[in-house]
Amino acid sequence: MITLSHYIVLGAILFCVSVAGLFINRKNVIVLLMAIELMLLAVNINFVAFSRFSHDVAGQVFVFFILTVAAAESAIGLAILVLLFRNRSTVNVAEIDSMKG
Amino acid sequence: MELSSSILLTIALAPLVGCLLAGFFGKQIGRVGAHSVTILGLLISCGLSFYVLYQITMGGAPVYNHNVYTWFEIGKYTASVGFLIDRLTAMMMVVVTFVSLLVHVYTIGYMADDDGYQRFFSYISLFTFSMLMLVMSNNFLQLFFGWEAVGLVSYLLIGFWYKRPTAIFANLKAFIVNRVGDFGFLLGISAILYFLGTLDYATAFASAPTLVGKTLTLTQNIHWDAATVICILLFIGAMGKSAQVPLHVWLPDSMEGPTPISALIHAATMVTAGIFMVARMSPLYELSETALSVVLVIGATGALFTGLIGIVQNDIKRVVAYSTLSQLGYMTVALGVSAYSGAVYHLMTHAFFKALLFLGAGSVIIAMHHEQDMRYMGGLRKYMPITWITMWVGALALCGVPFFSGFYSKDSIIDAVHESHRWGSGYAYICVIVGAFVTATYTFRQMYMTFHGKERFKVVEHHGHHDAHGHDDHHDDHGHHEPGVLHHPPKESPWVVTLPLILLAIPSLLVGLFTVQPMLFGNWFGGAIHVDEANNVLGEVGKEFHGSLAMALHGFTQLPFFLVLAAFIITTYIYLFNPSLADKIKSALKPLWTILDRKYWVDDIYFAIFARGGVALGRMFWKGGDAAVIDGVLIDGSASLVQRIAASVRRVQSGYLYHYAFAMILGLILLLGGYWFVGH
Amino acid sequence: MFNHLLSLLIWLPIVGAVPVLLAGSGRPNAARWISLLMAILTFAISLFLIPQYHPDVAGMQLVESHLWIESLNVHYSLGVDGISVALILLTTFVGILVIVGAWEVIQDKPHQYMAAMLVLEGLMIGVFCATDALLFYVFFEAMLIPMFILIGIWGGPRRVYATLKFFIYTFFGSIFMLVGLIYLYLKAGTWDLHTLAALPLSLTEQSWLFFAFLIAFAVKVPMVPVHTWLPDAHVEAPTGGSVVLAAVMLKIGGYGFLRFSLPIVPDASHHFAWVVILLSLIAVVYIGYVALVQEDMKKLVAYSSVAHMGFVTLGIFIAFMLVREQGNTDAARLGMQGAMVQMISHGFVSGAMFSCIGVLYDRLHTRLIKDYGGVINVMPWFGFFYVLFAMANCGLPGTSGFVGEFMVILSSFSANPWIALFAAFTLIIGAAYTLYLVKRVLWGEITNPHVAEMKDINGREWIVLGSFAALTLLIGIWPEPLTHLMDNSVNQLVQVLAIHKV
Amino acid sequence: MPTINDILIMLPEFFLVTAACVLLLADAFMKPAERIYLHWMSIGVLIVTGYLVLRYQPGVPVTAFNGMFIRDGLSTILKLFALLSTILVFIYGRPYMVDRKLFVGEFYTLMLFAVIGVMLLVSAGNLVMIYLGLELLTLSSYALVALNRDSSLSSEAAIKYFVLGALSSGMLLYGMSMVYGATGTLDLVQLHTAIPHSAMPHLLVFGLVFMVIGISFKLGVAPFHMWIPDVYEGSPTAVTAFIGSASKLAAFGMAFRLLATGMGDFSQHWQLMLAALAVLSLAIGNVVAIVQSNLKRLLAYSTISHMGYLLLGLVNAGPEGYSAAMFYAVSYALMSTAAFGVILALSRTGFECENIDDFKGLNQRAPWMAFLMMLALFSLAGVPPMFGFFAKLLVLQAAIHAGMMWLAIVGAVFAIIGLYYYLRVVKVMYFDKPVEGTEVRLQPDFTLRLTLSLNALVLLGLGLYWGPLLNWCRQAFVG
Repeated sequence: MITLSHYIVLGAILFCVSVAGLFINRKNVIVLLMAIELMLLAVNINFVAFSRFSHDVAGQVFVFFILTVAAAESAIGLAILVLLFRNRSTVNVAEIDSMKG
Repeated sequence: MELSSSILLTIALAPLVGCLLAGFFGKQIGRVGAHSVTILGLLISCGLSFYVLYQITMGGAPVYNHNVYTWFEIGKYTASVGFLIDRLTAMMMVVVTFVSLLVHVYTIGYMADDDGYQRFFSYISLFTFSMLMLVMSNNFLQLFFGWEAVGLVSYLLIGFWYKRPTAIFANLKAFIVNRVGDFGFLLGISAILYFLGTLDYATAFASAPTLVGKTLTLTQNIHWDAATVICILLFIGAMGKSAQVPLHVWLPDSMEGPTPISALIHAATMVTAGIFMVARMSPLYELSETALSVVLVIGATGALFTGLIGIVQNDIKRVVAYSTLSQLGYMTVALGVSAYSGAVYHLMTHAFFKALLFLGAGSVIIAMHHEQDMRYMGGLRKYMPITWITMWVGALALCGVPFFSGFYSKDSIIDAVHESHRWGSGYAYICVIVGAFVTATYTFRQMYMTFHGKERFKVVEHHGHHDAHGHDDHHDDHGHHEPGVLHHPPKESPWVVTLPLILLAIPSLLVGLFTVQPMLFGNWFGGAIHVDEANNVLGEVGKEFHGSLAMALHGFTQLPFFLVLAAFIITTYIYLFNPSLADKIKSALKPLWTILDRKYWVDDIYFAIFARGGVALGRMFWKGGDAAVIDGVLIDGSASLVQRIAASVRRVQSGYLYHYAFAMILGLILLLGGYWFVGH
Repeated sequence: MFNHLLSLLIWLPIVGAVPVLLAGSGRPNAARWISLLMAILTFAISLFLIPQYHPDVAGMQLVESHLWIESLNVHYSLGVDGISVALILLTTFVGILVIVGAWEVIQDKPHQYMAAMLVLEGLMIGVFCATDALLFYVFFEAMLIPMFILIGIWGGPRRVYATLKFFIYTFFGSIFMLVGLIYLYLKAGTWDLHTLAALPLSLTEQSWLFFAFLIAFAVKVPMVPVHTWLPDAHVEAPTGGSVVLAAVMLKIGGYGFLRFSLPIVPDASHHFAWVVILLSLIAVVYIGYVALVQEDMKKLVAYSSVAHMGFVTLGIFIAFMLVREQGNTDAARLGMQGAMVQMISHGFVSGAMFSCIGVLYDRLHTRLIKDYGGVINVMPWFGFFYVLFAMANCGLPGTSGFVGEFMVILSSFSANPWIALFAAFTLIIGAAYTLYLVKRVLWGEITNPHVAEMKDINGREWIVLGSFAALTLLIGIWPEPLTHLMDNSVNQLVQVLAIHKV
Repeated sequence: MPTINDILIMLPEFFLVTAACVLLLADAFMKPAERIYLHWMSIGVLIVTGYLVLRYQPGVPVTAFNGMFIRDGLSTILKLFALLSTILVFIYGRPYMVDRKLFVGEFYTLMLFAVIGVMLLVSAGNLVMIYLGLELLTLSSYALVALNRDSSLSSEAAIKYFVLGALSSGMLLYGMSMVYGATGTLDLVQLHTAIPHSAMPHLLVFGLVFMVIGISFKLGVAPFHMWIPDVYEGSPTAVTAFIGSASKLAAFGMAFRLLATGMGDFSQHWQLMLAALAVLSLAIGNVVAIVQSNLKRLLAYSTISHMGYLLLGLVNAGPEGYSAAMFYAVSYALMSTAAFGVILALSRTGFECENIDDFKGLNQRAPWMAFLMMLALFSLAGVPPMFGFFAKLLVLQAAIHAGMMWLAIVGAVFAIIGLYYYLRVVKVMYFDKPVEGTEVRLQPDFTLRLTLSLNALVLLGLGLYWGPLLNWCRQAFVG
């Protein structure tokens, strides 16, 4: 029997993974984008689970919005990435530090 | 008839007007204008003073005590400016204005070629004004005003030749030492206000008896008698002004000023202000045996030991200066044994003969082209007979030779001390007796070295150069030409110089003879001076008084006279017949001589402790306290600390995305942890 | 006009600064004349205070009050008592002299200089008029801006350090007062000083507030140990800046004590009076010694200012001992009057001293004492003024410098002889450092050849020094009008601080 | 059932959306020479929107679309000032953008969409709306930051902003999901009522923490401030000005909606969090600003500290505190637009005029500009009689009123440190000699100078008379 808490834990794990991905990864910006997507998915899982268990559809509606926005977000993200590569000819996170202090 | 305030105001303000005219419009009115206006002012003021004296003594005018205007009025405390004119005041006014007038006249000759001619007249007139404010005051505030104002003028006049390093050192020293006295004086006034609630003489004296039994609480278990505290504090002021040990150090240096003011300020008038003040406060002093004993001992010490220094001085003015110190000691002794009128009487006679001596010395200095060292003088009597004779009059008066004014005042002081049974009077008696001998010694020594014996200077005629070298560039100092060499022979000074000498010689000779009876024994001062019956030593002395002539004749049989005689014989032998002996004695008594020559090292000690020490302390406070601790550590220290923190914190902003992200995660963890921490 | 006399006094110079700025650097003389006109006008108007203010009527007069921020109950409320009147007159008077004093001395952007001066003057008047705590604070702080500019632009070599130090120091002091005032507002629901005075407060509250106020005003006065901004500020400030700083701005500290510490937190003030008294005495003695060894004339005078302001704080706070421990209200009044007179007189004397130094500086462009010596030889008139002000500075009777110190010492003796003893020490040390300065600057042979070329003071400087001298002597010879002007207000204060809040 | 009334309530937003789309299309058919019309049209659009916001203003708070959209005093004020600051940004920014060949249609349309985001965000009555508004704002902002395609700094700033922004919105969403799970509703008002009897308070707090992070990020509160300095420095100054003003107002609105409207009864839990964050950002913002040499960066850090002060108002968790915080947000928007305005006015082709040294001796060259900058800086520093002082006064008062005297004292102390770096800039402008060779040329644009002068003088004017504005803010929260 899969209870609510299982879903929440799964969500939490995904969330942690994505967060870890965000600050452990020192290579490629693309990975960051993926991590972000993953985080949104974790959120989605939560919402769906909660809405399912509280018999309230609003949560699942929210998920649709999130998915849409996520698409837009990644579009912009990729655009910026392209821009960055054009200017820096690298997408290595460890090299993006010209502004600091 | 009642004195009118307008007269008194005129007396006080006439010199001030003269001062302002000569000071502000000196250039416009020129030298003649300057001395005319100031002397005119003094003439008015002096004449009116004599009139006031006449009114008070013979004219039967009542004691005048009225305020001119209110200075401030706060709650029950009021301070005013006003005049109290009784016999004491009247006498002082006459002495001050008379001597001042003569000094004004004398100055015409003495400062003839000085650039600061107008300035000088302005100063001495200002001094006269201040001194009059002091003596005429009817309250402590105005007294303090005059007290400090004369100090200011003395400061300006000692430093009159402001190019001389010695002069500007001396005037600074004089002012600060006086301030030490004023420090006590002001506290004394505060104490009076605290205990008696008034600054007005009459009220204060009236309520003085209430002081008995009152105490001032210094700590839980130290309570001082109110009257004693007040009197000693006030006397500290007197010690400053009247150069009593240990605050005497400024007076000899003050000789850096031109001679006329040495006569006026540092002999005749200002330095006696302390004596006058104590006499004025007699109702208070009578309440405190302790205070009077202190006065007595300090005075006696001064009378003897400063006199001793006089013996080894070679500067003609300094000899007179030290004799002044010692005479002030006599006056203080008189105060100490409650012989206030004796003190004031000696103050008066001393004013005449000491002014005479100074002016005479000045006349000699003129003749010697501002050579003040007696070792380069001698045999001057044939060049300047008037100066010679008049100075002898002064000298004999100073020594207290019978019939001379000094005899009456000084001998009665000695007798009074003899009569007194106050604590310290024994010591005082020894001091004043020995002092008599000392006085005579340095006086005769001075006279001989100056006027008698063979000339120790040579005259080298310089033609042409002579006019250029008037004695106006003397301020630069006395050392331009090598010592003992004159460019033309000394000659008697002009009449403006000699006239005052003569005018001063007369009272120095005669004033005692005619005034001793009333002023000393006749309770002339009446209410002005208050003496308890128990302390009335002069009364005791007066019992043997049978007229001034008799007193003089009787004086020849007294110990003081024999001491003077002894001194006369010794000095005559040494300085007229065997001059080399002086140096032999000097070398024989080398250590003693050194002690006296170094003035008991008092000046050196003071300089080391207070001047150098003060500067060192100040530097320590400044560099150590302000610069190092407050600014260095607290202010700039914290500023740079913030800077350093900032510099390190900014490194957290590394520019790396993952650090930024990590910071956010950290924040998350902190918030959660914080919540968990608070929650449980 | 008379119902808005105070507003007029505040805003006339501030608004007057606008045309001065507009006159622009192009026509410096226009700027100078306009600002002089404004200053004189302000002074003229301030003279109306004398007939308009009735010394025998207690309480605030010429009151103006308009609701400023109703949701915070802040009022634009002005009013004056004797003390404020005296200080306002001082301000407007000095206002003229600094503008005259800067006439051709300031060549770089004179219009900005003059404008800043005028704004500063208006704000300072505002401080003395404000009877609303927040309004007071606004003026109190706003003052810093023009002064910051004055020191920063026209100052000496280390002006930046000095002016930053000045600004931050003072800001540091006052920000805590602000917190305290907010606390009071939240408690009382009003900023009106009169109401706050009546507000009951526990001793703990009072103590906190007392120290909040103490920091603010101690920095301003300044008291040891938060005085170190003053020497720097003075040394670097242009002459006019120093004059205003010494003559008026420091007074605001003492004034603040009267308006805030005494009425609002009387019990704490009494409880901690010893702190202030101790600090004041330290100021007299310790600072006296520090002043003795200064090599820079301005620094020396700055330190002497600290010492003199010590008498102000002393006079204010011995009142507590006198009233509460001995019930001797008259002595308290004497001391408080002394403090007030000292404030006014120090305004003239220090202002004059700094003007004198300015005169020398304009000629030789150095403030180091060792560069001078024998100035009297070439500048006799200057010498006359310099000696006069020096004497006033060491409290010679007959000059205003004496009056305040005299009164404070008299009354402090009644409080405790030891206090009087240390206070009176200023007679010695004050004379020492002042006359030592005079000795080294004025007297002696000319050593520096440039000194020989110095010209005596010109007409403009004559006006400045002369007017200072006139007032110094006037107050010294006849302080009664001044004391009478303030007597009623001082008496009221003394009554107030007798009232226990707990 | 949605009625026409709902439309009317949202009229300003609808208008702005339509207008934005129209302009987007119009831009496609415009020659570069005609783009100046676009500029004025967008300003016109914003003005009309502002008019609409003011017009048809219901006396009481009303909702539309089943509580999705709230229109109340708060939203009105925030919208108005957001619109105002956007207009200012357009005016100040035009010459700058022209100089940099960035005077393109995207700038305007993106800005307009961002403004729409702001307006939706501050009026959001539902977590979904908050998310959508926020994303609309941030996504546009990402693009705006990256607008200068050829600048590597710009794109670096963009990527940083984007990644961190995404992370924060992810966290926000995660928090929302928790709250949703704990209460079973997304509607803020219902949330408010549901919280007291929630089955899983711990879950609730868990969600709260995440949402607070989302808010803090948007406000730029330490330790979620890391993006601010880099983005401020990297993006075109005009965009920086927008991010520094309008989006701060939005962030405040969001904070209010989530914390007050949504979790008002939960305040005892978030008060302390905010207090802690406030102290941290006061410290970091003020201290690190001291060592900055780039003015935009310095202003970034000053933003961080100012957001700390804003939190001082929020921790009060009462109408008084909210109004104080809003007052602060508004005042900050005005101050920062003025400050950035001066930078924009002084910069020109090839010269960003963003280093503090570029301002050396400005008083000699452009006294008026120096004066305006000084007004802005003293206002930021909170020196009376400037506007900024009274904003600080109010938040300090709010904190003390909330019984957090210690917080107020911390705020006071850091105000002193803060003062230093503002004074440093004034010092550079007034006390330093100009650097030879570099001469400041002012943007000739008249409207810019006029508006900028007004903007800066308003800081003084409002300082002298700020009562009405405060009342207005107060009224937004009563009832």
